[in-house]
Amino acid sequence: MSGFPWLTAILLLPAAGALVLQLIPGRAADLIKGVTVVVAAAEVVLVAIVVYGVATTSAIGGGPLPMHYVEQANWIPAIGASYHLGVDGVSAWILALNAGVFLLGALVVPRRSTERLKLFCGLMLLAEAATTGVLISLDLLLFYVFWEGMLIPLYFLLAFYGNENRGRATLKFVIYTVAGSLLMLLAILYLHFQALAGGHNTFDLEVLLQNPLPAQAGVPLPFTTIQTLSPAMFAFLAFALAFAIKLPIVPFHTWLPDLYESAPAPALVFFAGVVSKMGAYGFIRFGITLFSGPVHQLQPLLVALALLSILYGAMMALSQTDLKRIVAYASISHLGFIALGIFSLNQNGIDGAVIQILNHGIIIAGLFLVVDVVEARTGTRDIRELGGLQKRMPWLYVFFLVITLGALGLPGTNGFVGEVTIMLGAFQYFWLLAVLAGLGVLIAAWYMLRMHQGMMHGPVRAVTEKVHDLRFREGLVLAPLAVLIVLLGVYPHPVGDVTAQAVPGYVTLADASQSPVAIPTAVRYGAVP
Amino acid sequence: MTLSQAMFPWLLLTAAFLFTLGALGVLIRRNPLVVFMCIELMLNAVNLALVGYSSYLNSEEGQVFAFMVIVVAAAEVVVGLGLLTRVFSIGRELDVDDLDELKQ
Amino acid sequence: MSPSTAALLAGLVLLFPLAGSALCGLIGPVLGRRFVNLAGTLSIGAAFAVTLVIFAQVLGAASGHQSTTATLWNWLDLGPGNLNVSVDVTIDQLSVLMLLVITGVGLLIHVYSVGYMEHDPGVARFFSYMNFFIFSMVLLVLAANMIILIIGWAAVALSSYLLIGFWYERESAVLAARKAMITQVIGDVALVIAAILIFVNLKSVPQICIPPPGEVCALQLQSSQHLFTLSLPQIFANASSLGAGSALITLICILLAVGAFAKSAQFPLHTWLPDAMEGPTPVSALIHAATMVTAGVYLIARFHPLFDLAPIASGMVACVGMGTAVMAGFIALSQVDIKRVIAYSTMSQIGLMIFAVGIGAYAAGMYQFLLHAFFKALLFLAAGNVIHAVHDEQDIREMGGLDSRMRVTAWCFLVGSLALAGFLFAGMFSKEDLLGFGLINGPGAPALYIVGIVVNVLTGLYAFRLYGTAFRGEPRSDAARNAHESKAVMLWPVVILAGLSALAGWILQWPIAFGPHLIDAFLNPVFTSPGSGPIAKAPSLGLGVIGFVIGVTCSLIGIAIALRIWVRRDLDPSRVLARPGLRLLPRLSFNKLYFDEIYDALLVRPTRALARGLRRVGDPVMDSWIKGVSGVATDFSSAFRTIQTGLIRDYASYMVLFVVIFTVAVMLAAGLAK
Amino acid sequence: MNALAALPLATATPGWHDLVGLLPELIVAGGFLALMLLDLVVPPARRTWLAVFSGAVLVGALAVSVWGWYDAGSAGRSVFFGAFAYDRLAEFANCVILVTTLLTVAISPGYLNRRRLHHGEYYSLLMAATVGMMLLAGATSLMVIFLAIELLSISLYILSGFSRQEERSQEAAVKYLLLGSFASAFLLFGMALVYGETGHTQLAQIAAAMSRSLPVDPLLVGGIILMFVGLAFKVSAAPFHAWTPDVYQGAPTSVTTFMSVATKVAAFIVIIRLFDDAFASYYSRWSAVVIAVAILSMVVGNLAALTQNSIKRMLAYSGIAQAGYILIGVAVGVGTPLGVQGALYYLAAYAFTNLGAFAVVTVMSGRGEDLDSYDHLRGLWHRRPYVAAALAFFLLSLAGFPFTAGFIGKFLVFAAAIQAHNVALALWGIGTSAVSVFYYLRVTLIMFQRPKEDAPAYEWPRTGWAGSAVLLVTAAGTLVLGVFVVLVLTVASMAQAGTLPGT
Repeated sequence: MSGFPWLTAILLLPAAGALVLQLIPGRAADLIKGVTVVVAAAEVVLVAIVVYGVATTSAIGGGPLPMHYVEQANWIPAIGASYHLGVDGVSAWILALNAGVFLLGALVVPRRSTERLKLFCGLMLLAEAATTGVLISLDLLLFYVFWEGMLIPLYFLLAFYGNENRGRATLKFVIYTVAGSLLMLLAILYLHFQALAGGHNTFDLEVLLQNPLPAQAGVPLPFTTIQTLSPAMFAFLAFALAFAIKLPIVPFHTWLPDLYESAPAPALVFFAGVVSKMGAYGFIRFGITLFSGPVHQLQPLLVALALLSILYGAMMALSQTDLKRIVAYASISHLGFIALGIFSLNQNGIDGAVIQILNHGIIIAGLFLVVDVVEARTGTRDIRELGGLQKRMPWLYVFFLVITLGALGLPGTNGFVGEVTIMLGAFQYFWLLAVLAGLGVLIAAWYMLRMHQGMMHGPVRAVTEKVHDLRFREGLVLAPLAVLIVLLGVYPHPVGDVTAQAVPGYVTLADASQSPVAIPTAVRYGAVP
Repeated sequence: MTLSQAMFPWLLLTAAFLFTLGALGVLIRRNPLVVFMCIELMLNAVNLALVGYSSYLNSEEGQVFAFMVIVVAAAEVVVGLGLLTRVFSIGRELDVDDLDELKQ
Repeated sequence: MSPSTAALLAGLVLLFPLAGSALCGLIGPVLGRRFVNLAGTLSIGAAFAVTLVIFAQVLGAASGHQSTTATLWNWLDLGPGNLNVSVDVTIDQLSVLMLLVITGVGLLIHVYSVGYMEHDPGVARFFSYMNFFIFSMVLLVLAANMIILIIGWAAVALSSYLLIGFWYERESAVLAARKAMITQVIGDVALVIAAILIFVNLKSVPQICIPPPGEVCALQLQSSQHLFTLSLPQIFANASSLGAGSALITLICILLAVGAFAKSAQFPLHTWLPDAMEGPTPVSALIHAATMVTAGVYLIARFHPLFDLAPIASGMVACVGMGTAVMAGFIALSQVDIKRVIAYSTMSQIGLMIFAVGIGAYAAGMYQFLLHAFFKALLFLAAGNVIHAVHDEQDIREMGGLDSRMRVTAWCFLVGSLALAGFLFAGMFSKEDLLGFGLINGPGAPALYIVGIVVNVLTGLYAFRLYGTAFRGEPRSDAARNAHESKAVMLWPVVILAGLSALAGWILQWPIAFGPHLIDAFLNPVFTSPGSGPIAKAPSLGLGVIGFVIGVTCSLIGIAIALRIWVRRDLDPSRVLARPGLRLLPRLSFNKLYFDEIYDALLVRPTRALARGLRRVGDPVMDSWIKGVSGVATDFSSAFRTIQTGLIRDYASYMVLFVVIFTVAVMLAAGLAK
Repeated sequence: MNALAALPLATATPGWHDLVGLLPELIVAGGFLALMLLDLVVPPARRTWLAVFSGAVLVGALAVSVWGWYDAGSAGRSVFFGAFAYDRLAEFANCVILVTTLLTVAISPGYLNRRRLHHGEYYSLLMAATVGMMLLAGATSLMVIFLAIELLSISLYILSGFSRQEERSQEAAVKYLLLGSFASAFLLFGMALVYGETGHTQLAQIAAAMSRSLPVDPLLVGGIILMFVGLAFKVSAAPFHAWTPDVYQGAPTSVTTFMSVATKVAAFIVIIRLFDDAFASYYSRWSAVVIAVAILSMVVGNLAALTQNSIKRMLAYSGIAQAGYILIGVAVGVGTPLGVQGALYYLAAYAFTNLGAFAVVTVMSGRGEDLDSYDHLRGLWHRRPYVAAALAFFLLSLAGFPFTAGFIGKFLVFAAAIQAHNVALALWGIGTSAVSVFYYLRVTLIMFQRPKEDAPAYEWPRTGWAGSAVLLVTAAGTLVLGVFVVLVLTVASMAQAGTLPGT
């Protein structure tokens, strides 16, 4: 952890890569893709160094959330906004996932068939820079800028590439997201001025955490004695809405299936892989830490919504016939697990959520790649027209099998690690949650097998008659995912270890106020011999 | 040449009345030239108020202001008439309601 | 055995099948059939060899030191008080016994498969899956941590899924595989919830430390504290902290039992097993008869410290086991698919094992497991020979008269049938042993024993119905007429298994056919330590003799009736069944008591309908507010466009209107303020 | 004569230091006169030289304005006996206005040539309007304000009707003329009332009189409101906006470009000077009206823009909405310096962004007429990717996405609203912003679409180096203002701190 600004480096590297791309003539497709891959790979290396550093060194700073690799500089001194970066156990692996899925996206960009390849690659690298910024910002305004700025490259990627319905779907996504995040901006401003009133002209998360919001009651509504919600509650709701839309939690999910259906595969790989995880990350880093009071008050509602996501997503996945829509709803269901873990507000739950963020990123990227390969070969995504691919594409079958198993959370795959930890956390909050989440796992097995078998098994159909197996290059992309799914299933310790370093800090912050829901002492965690 | 204190409110009311009259003319009349004259009427109502105030307050600024308004009004008329003659060139009825190609 | 030795041996026995699986799966298709056959069987052979070493080690270990737990690596450690799992393996008598069967019988079946799969193009895939199954099963029995056990549990389910759906172009196989997998996931979820319950509730049991003379206690556990562990030895050592007979431990045990039922195809999670016969026959022999389906029995036996403390759950287990035994026996009576008959017999036999472990006769249950593995593998492999011989015909109505055409197979099948029915050979010992326990143990004893007697009769009936229909009489199809004996590689395993079925019981129980046996003595330390003894009391010798005689007699009755009906054909069951009260029975039996239909109507269809309904309603409703907002916005927008008339006079009037409003309002406010 | 003697006006004559305060305006005014003469000697084919000359004049004025920023110092000074302010606010405004004019001049020759409108008086009129705007920005006397407004308005009336053969242009000019004069009358009546009730035409004295005149004088309040109405017309705030879409659509696009930005900047500067400074003591009286107008502007502008299908009209409505956002800063600006700073920042951001957006429409306009319907943008992305990307970027900025100037502008005014405990106002802003995303992005989507197979693709003209440069500068400006906030925010806060008359 020498003086080198590692985080600035990982933030700027993709952006610089995007600039370098502009110097290359548009016709040199190989070079463009090569440079993109090299930049993305270099980013992976840098992030790996950072993650290694987080895993092996102790955090600095006596604040409520100890950070690594902290960088701090003025940004807009007049209003106290600062360029404050840092990484901790929660963000480290998500950062790694981020770098990984973008590398994957860079690898799978079809070199020949992508119109304006340079633009695509450039936008992708910009999106990577923005998501990286979201993950390492410790200043609320900086975070917001990256959070919202992320939409710009994504918007262009999704609006310009993809199928004919992309325009409407993308617009829906962007407006939905913007509406949510603008309210968050108001809440950020509210926090800022509360701090300002207390003598801190700041947007800095650490300072805000050390100066918790004063407990203000709501004001009575005009002509009545009914109190409005407290300002802190309003602020939390604003944050929660932004994160819930991005995550998404049912009923704020309706943008997702349409978007996933229309988006191109390379964009989906990192969109589904990491962008939708930003909502979960936001909940952990900002939602539960800044608003421990409101989050505890709303905890029953939040877990109920998370559970609704799990079950609703699963049921919807069961009834779809379009592969991408199945995966999209499956994703909603899985993200519900992540939300459930977070809202359990205990160590197991949040640990599990972080682990699941990483694992689900890997799985969903794999699923979309498989769907893309199949669609490219057969020209259809309708599960009713597919079948018998195992005979024609044995290698695809192998990878897809592993990915499917990860998606249905089979013990021994990485999907299980997160799910079981989340279920444990949810159980510690309220036992029924774990049971109902188990129901979600069960339906997951059903719809994943329905999809997997529908594509792979049965007699060879007309559209699958003349397909050829994976090319070496495609296999090279899918193989690491499959390997990771198994590897992180049998040896999740490195992930858990890094995560568990940081999570107690978050739990402490979230627990700062008393929970109104009494948890039997038997299931609370306690001292250990 | 100070105005008597008692008369001043009436002067102001007169100005306001003329101003309202002008405004109503703009709203009601369809001939662009008449509309233009109504605007001139409004400006002159303002002039009346300015001069009245000037006298009432015993301050010359109002009178200077009124001169400015007169000059500007003249300039406006020059430009305005030029534009109007071009738009409502020969053979076309003089009606502001005809100018509705740009809408919604 | 030191932990490092244990770790090494366990690692080896895990590694060989896994390596075999990887080799067969990844490079097998390239290197060809010969390589696959070698790699696939040798890996299991190596595992069997290592298992023998382990067996020797355990036998040679000093009394009280036969159980060794070793840690392979740290799986997940989320800090004190949170999920904390390491990959632990336990080697003790119970796991060794399981290992012996898994690798031993597994080896035979692998050898047999070389012949059986001779012409199948997917042989590499087949051996890869089979090896992976052995690996999973080994992991399951070695696991000393609940999470690891669940991983093994699921891996077993996975290999079962893969092998059932091996012939993936057959729609029925695909559906059967899915059904099996989903049922297994139910069990997985139950186990996970049980694990969570244990994790959050397990406390250390306060130990009173009596220091040996001249020493002091190293660790003084004064009060009971939460342990937050899923390590099996710790769970068992502190099981009493969950509260003997409490609702909590009952719930945990019921959940564990649900997991066991899913795996062991017990009511109500039994419907997948008959369908699983879609897989190749060696698979049925290995997975759906000898090993996997008995994992439920192993699970309950392994968790006996908990079940000992939960009499209600145990009683439920016993009842379900016996109930399944009767039900499956009843259904087996009228099935016509040779493999399905054997599958139902498996279900029935495992029901008995479950009954045994439910009443606390763990060793008896494991004894039945061991012997059942021999004779059921034998039956399946022999059936496989038959199927092979009659060109993949599985309907026994199309067979007949095979005894003269496939002499060795027929003899072996006869041995298996006798062992199954419980006369002379294997089944006689183990079944009567566990039924003997049923005489004085279990809920409402000897009520379940009496049911068990009925099961004996049923077993005799269906076993010899099968034998009689398939092997005796005249051939009923050309395929059967032209059948001929299988070749050596498929014959030898059958013969060996026949030998084992015939002799194992006699050896293990020498010299008398009832009472204590070697398995009992071998496993006893496992089930008596730590602290909790077996709750099943052994029957007295006299009672044992009576029970034995009654049991064997009933089996013989069943056999005799079966022989009269299906071999000598001088008894026509249809006359009896034509009676009004009994008319329904054949239909019920043939249609498997309509379980599939009931589940379909109660669970599958409603869920599908709900999903379809949600698809139609859910998203549109949740989207409706967006539509509403955009609709309102568009309406407003149109309204604004409408008032944008393009007329100067209109624009001016808007200005005037608002000037008046603003000015008057503000001036009034100001005037009022003054 | 006694009365005359009492006036400070009569006792002194303007000196050199007064002229220095007016130097940039004088330079541009000189340019205006010179251009009228030059037009007579420059051959029609060489009219681009006029543009070059105008550019040189503007650059000179810009340089002087920058020098003036330092010369005026943080406190600024009053010149011409309080009639004109030589302060940082004025210089800030000068810079923005001059840059706007400069960029407009840069894109004009190409556009005018294509439209066959290249007449010499275009540049002189542009200069005249610029002088009016600059004067307006510095005016601290009611008379100067009025004169400046009329100077810029009359020039713009003519410019709006500059396309003499085109009916739309003529109609726009007449509408602008009649409605503009009508609004001027209200402004004037308001001025008369303010003058009458305070006895002064200079802001410093008016402010002093106002703080003495409490309790409230209803006529004075009425005057303030009427003045606000007149100025709100100029910044095209609802409900005094109705002329905006029609005029913006009808006027030649380069003129629209210019007036949509520069007029608004100048008029807002004077609104800030008047309301957040001179009339500050009557804050409680006028704030409700300003807030109402702000909200109406945001709602009407954004909602009406939703269903437009001409980019010029859409940008006009968007301009109405943007005026609403800036008015948030004005409405809370008294006692909340951040409000004024935010408004100033917003103005700078808006100048670059909106100018850029209109510049795209200008450089892409057709030969005979302005092809401004959305259909004419379809597929632009595929033919002119950089132009389309630039337009998309400007639209994103208008929508308020981060990394663009528009975001920081919105952020600052919302922040000011919250700091002033007016959360409701911020919520209105947030809600309408969310709506606005729809129509801005809709345009970008249309650009991304492929041209229909059957319809012949519209041939967009070449951008030209001047057009490219303008787009580059505006895009860079939008980006810089969106990322390196500190630069302009410091400038804005310094401008706000030294505002004359400074009550």
